[in-house]
Amino acid sequence: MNLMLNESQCILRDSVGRYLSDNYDHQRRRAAQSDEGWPQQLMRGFAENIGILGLPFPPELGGLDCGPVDTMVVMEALGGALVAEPYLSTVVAAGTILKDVDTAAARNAISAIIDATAVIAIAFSQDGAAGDFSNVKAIARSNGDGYFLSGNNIVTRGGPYATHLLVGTCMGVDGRCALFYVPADAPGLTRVNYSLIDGDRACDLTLDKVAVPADALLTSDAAPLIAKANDATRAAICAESVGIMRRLLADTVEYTRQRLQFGKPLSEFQVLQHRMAAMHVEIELAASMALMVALELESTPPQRSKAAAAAMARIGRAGRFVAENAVQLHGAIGTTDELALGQYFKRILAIDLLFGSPDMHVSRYVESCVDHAN
Amino acid sequence: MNLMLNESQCILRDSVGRYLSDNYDHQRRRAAQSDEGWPQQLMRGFAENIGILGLPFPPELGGLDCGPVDTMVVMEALGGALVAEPYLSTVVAAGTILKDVDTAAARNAISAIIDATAVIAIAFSQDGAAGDFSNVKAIARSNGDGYFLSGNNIVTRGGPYATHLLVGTCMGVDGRCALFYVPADAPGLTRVNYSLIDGDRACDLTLDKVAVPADALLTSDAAPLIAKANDATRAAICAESVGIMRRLLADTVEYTRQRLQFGKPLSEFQVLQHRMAAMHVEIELAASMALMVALELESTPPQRSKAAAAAMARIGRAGRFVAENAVQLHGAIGTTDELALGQYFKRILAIDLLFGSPDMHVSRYVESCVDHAN
Amino acid sequence: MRIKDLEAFRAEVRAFLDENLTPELRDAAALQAGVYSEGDVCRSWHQTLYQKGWVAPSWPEKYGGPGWTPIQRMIFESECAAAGAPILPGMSILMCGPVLIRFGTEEQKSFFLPRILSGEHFWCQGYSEPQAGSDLASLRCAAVRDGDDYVINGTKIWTTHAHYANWIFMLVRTSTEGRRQDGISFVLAPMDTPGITITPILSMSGEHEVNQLFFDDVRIPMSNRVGDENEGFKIAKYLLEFERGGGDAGMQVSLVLKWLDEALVQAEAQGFKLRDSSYLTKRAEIEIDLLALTWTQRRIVSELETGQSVGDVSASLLKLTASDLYQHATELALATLGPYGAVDQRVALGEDEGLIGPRYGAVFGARYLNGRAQSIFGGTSEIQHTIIARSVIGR
Amino acid sequence: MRIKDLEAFRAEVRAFLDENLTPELRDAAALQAGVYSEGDVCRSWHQTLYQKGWVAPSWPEKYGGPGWTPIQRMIFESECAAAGAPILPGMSILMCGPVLIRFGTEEQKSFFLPRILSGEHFWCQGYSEPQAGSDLASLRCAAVRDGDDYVINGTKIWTTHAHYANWIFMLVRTSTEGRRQDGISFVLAPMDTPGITITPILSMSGEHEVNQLFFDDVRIPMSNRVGDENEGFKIAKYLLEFERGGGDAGMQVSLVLKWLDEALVQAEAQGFKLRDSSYLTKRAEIEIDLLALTWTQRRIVSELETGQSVGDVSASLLKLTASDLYQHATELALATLGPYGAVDQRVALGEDEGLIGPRYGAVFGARYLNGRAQSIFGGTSEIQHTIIARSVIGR
Repeated sequence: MNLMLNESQCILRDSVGRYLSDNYDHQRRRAAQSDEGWPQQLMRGFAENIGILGLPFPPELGGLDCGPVDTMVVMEALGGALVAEPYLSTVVAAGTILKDVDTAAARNAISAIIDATAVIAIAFSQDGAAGDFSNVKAIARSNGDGYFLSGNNIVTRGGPYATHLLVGTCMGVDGRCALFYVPADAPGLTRVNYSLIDGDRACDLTLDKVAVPADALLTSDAAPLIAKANDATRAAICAESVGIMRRLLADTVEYTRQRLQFGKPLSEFQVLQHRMAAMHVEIELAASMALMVALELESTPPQRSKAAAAAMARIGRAGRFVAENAVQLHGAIGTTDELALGQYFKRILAIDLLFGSPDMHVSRYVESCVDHAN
Repeated sequence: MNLMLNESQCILRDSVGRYLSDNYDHQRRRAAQSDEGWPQQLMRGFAENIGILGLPFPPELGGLDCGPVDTMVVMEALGGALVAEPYLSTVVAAGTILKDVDTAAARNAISAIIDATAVIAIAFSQDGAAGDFSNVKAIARSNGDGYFLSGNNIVTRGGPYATHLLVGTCMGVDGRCALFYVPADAPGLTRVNYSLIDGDRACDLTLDKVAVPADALLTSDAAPLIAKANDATRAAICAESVGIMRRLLADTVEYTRQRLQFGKPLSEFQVLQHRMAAMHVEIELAASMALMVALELESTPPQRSKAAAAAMARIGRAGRFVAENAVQLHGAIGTTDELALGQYFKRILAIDLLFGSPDMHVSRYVESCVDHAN
Repeated sequence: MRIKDLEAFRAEVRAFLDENLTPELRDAAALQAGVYSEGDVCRSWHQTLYQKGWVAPSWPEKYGGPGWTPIQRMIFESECAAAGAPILPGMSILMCGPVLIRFGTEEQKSFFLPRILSGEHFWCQGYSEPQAGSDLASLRCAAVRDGDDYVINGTKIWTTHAHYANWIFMLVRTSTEGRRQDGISFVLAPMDTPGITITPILSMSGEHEVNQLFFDDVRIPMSNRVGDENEGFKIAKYLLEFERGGGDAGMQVSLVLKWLDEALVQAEAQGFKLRDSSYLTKRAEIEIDLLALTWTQRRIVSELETGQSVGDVSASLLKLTASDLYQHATELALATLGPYGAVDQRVALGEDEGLIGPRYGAVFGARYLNGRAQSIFGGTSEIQHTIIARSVIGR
Repeated sequence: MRIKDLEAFRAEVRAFLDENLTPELRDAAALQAGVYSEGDVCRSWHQTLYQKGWVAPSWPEKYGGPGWTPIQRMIFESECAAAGAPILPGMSILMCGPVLIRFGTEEQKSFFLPRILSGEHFWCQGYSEPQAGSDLASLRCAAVRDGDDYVINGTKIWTTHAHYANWIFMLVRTSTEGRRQDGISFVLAPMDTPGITITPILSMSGEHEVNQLFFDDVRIPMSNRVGDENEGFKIAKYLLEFERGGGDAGMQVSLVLKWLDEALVQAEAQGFKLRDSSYLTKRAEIEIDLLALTWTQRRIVSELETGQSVGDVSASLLKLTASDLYQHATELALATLGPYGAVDQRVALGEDEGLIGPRYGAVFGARYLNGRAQSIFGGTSEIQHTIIARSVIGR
């Protein structure tokens, strides 16, 4: 159990980092966010140049057959460059599910992910769920050859530009969850699109008797898969957060070394020095938790879920601390829209709101301990 | 509504302060704590020299007829000199109750308080109550002319040297609380005496069919009075805490100005400067809350009780912060038994444990809001 | 003043607010952060208060104040907060007015004060510069004498509402000799003076509240200087205390609590569960902290005579505590929205979709983001700690 | 090492602990803070581990270490913590041993190392002085050459367990020239050398753990110097990293959690209600923080070769985090006692009454009070922040 990255993981980290620094920056991100074509361009770049869209998939489908630690490495790099979407929903969340579904449709979907022709949004969160994606309420009814899907899903990240949606529903009378793979242009599917504070696009989604064929049904016992995908998403978000935090601290250190007040750089004031030390400590603890949850993803579901709750709780706390202090140490300029800093800050905030606050994850952790004890 | 102390309150503050600095110090306190006679000596001094044992009582019984703000002034001074017991239990807690009981026995008890022949301990907390004194479980049964009292009371502060106890019981079948004034040497009453971390003495008390005469019954509808006495105690504890905190900060400022490290006084390190500033802020906010609760003591019971919960919550938090940082800024010497500092620290800790943590009082505040809303 | 009289006064204020605070104004105030134009709402409410004679509670009666005691002012402010009244920007009434009353000439007072009261003059404040933030004494924007005029060259930054204001009060360097803070003067300039240009700066929430100003040979008469030449830093410090100790910090927090309570009702109607113990505990802690802040303000106010500033340590203490509390309160408010908290409502309202998610949360995101500036503008929390430490430790 | 082998190793450790950790030893360890003599418990457990060859997990095999990998050491430590084994003071095995291994002469190694292993030598550490705490380089206790000897005069303070130890390693000033840290040497002295006197210092909890030592013409041979003359500060820094990064911080926190869980069961049996959401939340937060600390230790350990120190930034990070966490954990533990938490058990046990209140809480008060020193001894948390900042900010 050596916890250092191995050679291939280092190569992966460096190649993703280099690709992003050559092909992506703050200005381009801002310009691209008003253009709904942008994520597809970036995804095609990932497919054609560094192959990371195939990261978790088996070689026989054209994937790289990599594990959770490799995903962690990629997500941290994406976080550092602030380009997590739609890699997270498509490769991590949908990928986790599709990999475990042994149908031709799923295999086709994986191939489409790998060659960047499919960009997938996750639609199994529900109104009021606030970070808990497993609260599935939409409905599916059999219509002979296939199904009608009805329901809605709020704040569907990446929904506006997704080619496909993974829709969670309650099936028939037994109330079990099912998962459907639905083309985004299916009749009856409407989207109200909007921007999130971190600049990403999202939508509120309504399905009104959307007809899908029989093979759109990925599984009629989706709960375990949804739980697994949620934990994989959490682990990835943890890694992304670490990447963001490292950048926030690096920018803060750089700024305080340059900015003079009272005749010396801000970085020479002891109070600010100690604040940056505290930020560093938080980041290191966060990085440890991101690694921990990546390694625990392959444990039993209760253990995995508990690890994900712990990591989200601890990293969420670290993220707030680091982000708020990065702004504070920048002073007035930190509160503006002028620096990349503000985008990183808002991304940390969005993660908290979309994926659940530290408080919520501590509650989940407590519940998992109680469950475990019973 | 001028919130500054008026002239007579300033005189009271100064005269108590002067009396204590002339007659009391850290060394004397430590020596005295091994001697169970000490509080009586101090109480006699209060009676003979500054009259504060009569503070809240009506003039016709020999009292000074002062209000809650005067009690605040005295308690803050007692806190600053670390001599709260048994003034708190005798004058504040028992005083609040006895004042509202219109019996000859109560009037006699008040006279005895004023001339320092009675020192009273409060025995209406119960096992597991952890700061909530209104959880009364002892039992009284009528025995013809009087009553038999049975039950127990843990961690009875001042119990070892009290001349009398205020015992709370459940009366008869209707389950209402009653209060009895019981001589400490009554047969059937046993005490296991011990020291608290702040050096005060306490006992676990057991009553085994203790026979008391009919006029020992102060009231058979004690719940409102107990609630009132508890809130008065909380207000007094808040003021005491402020006195302690002021001393902790003053000692810390003094120490950091003298102690040299790396060629300059500790007080010139920015991190320590800001820490002391934060301590000051906490103390000022605490002082405001101590004043607030003193003024609210005469409001309606729900308002009074909510104010007391708010003050205890906020001041408890301030106390921990100030005490822990006072030790931290003193460094190694702060962790020893050599300075008065350690005694002040432990007193703050004892208050938290005996009168309820900030968390507990926030919960009480939440409940009082819910009660109020319903 | 006796309790009975104070209660009568409170009733009078309530009646006035009931009558004059229209639902439109209340709504506008609640949605103020970047959704409606601050200018219109403020002008309207300013006029209403002006007609009543209540627009400048802190001013002496002889200059148009209502002649209230500090306690009456506090009652007025708390009733305004409870009713959800718009909060007027402090630059005119709370900052420029008191400076003129204390340091202005008779001519300056008789010219400016009535125009501030009537709302004819809207002020902004020119203090910070790109290289002079926390370290205000290092400012460089220079005013050079030329005949009876000053000619100003330089820049000012973080100027709130400069795009609404028609006057600016500002600090300029009139000497480079001696200690840095000794060469600074306090001057007034009409915003339409030739040579002043305004560049907007967008905040993290995407709103336009602050600006950078450029001064290019801007000529003003020397009679527009307040106080003696090179004595401006004294006035600046006086004003910073007003800014820090000013009454609206606690008021803003109580507004947030008010919104939270409205949000609670609406959120539950929409299926969000807020009334769990963690939410209630946090809300209670904020309310308790607000109580501590309010009573500290009361204690400080009751040591004051009318019109006096609160002293730098008390001012710093209030500023620090209020900004911290505001940040916690807006954080909790935002959390009540769950995933909808992550929606950029400013963009949504600017596009076709309109407001996304529950109406009660329309500005929670912007308030939280803008709230980050509370611990920075008017002196960072770090500077406030330094000011307090100086007094606590003594030298 | 493969997972399967590690699991076999873990089983071996568990079996050993099951067999050798008597109920008496477990009880003594649980009640260790100031109730039982630390000396006896430690000596007994040291002997048991010594017989097994496991007393010095971090030492190279050639000097008597068990030849474990870092991961095996971590498994051993976590199993010891889970089983509630006594925690041996680190001065002999974790501090003096590694210094001698790295900096000692062959003669020093062959004389001292076997005696440390066997427990014949118990060490204490002479670093701090009354005027040299955080600022260690300002120490003044002087060693002056006299023939083949050093003659030591001065004082050392905060010397843990000096009253049990028979040897001391210490820093002394051997030169007053050059930079302050350049005139310091690292020497070893038997505690029974004439001229050494010990004065106990009682901690806030009333216990005797630390001491002040006075050196009055104390004569030791120059061969008792480790490393070159005036090069002692390098060794001191190496050692401080051990002290800060040493494995027992997380272990102590997991012990506290273990006690908490036992306390929970007992407390509820006695009518205390602990399992409310506030308690469970706090306990979970501590457990989560411990997980973060443990995995950070693991990450750091896996970058190490055997015997190396962890580097000053990592050491400071671990020390800082662990002491903070230990303080929170002991605070929560104490709170489970309600009013009984305020009892001075040390006095009670010394008097006739015996333990007051629930048995599970006998040492929670002392642990909390002694825990205040965790953020001070071995370098204050402030010093740790400074060390980390130096690296983060770079110069």
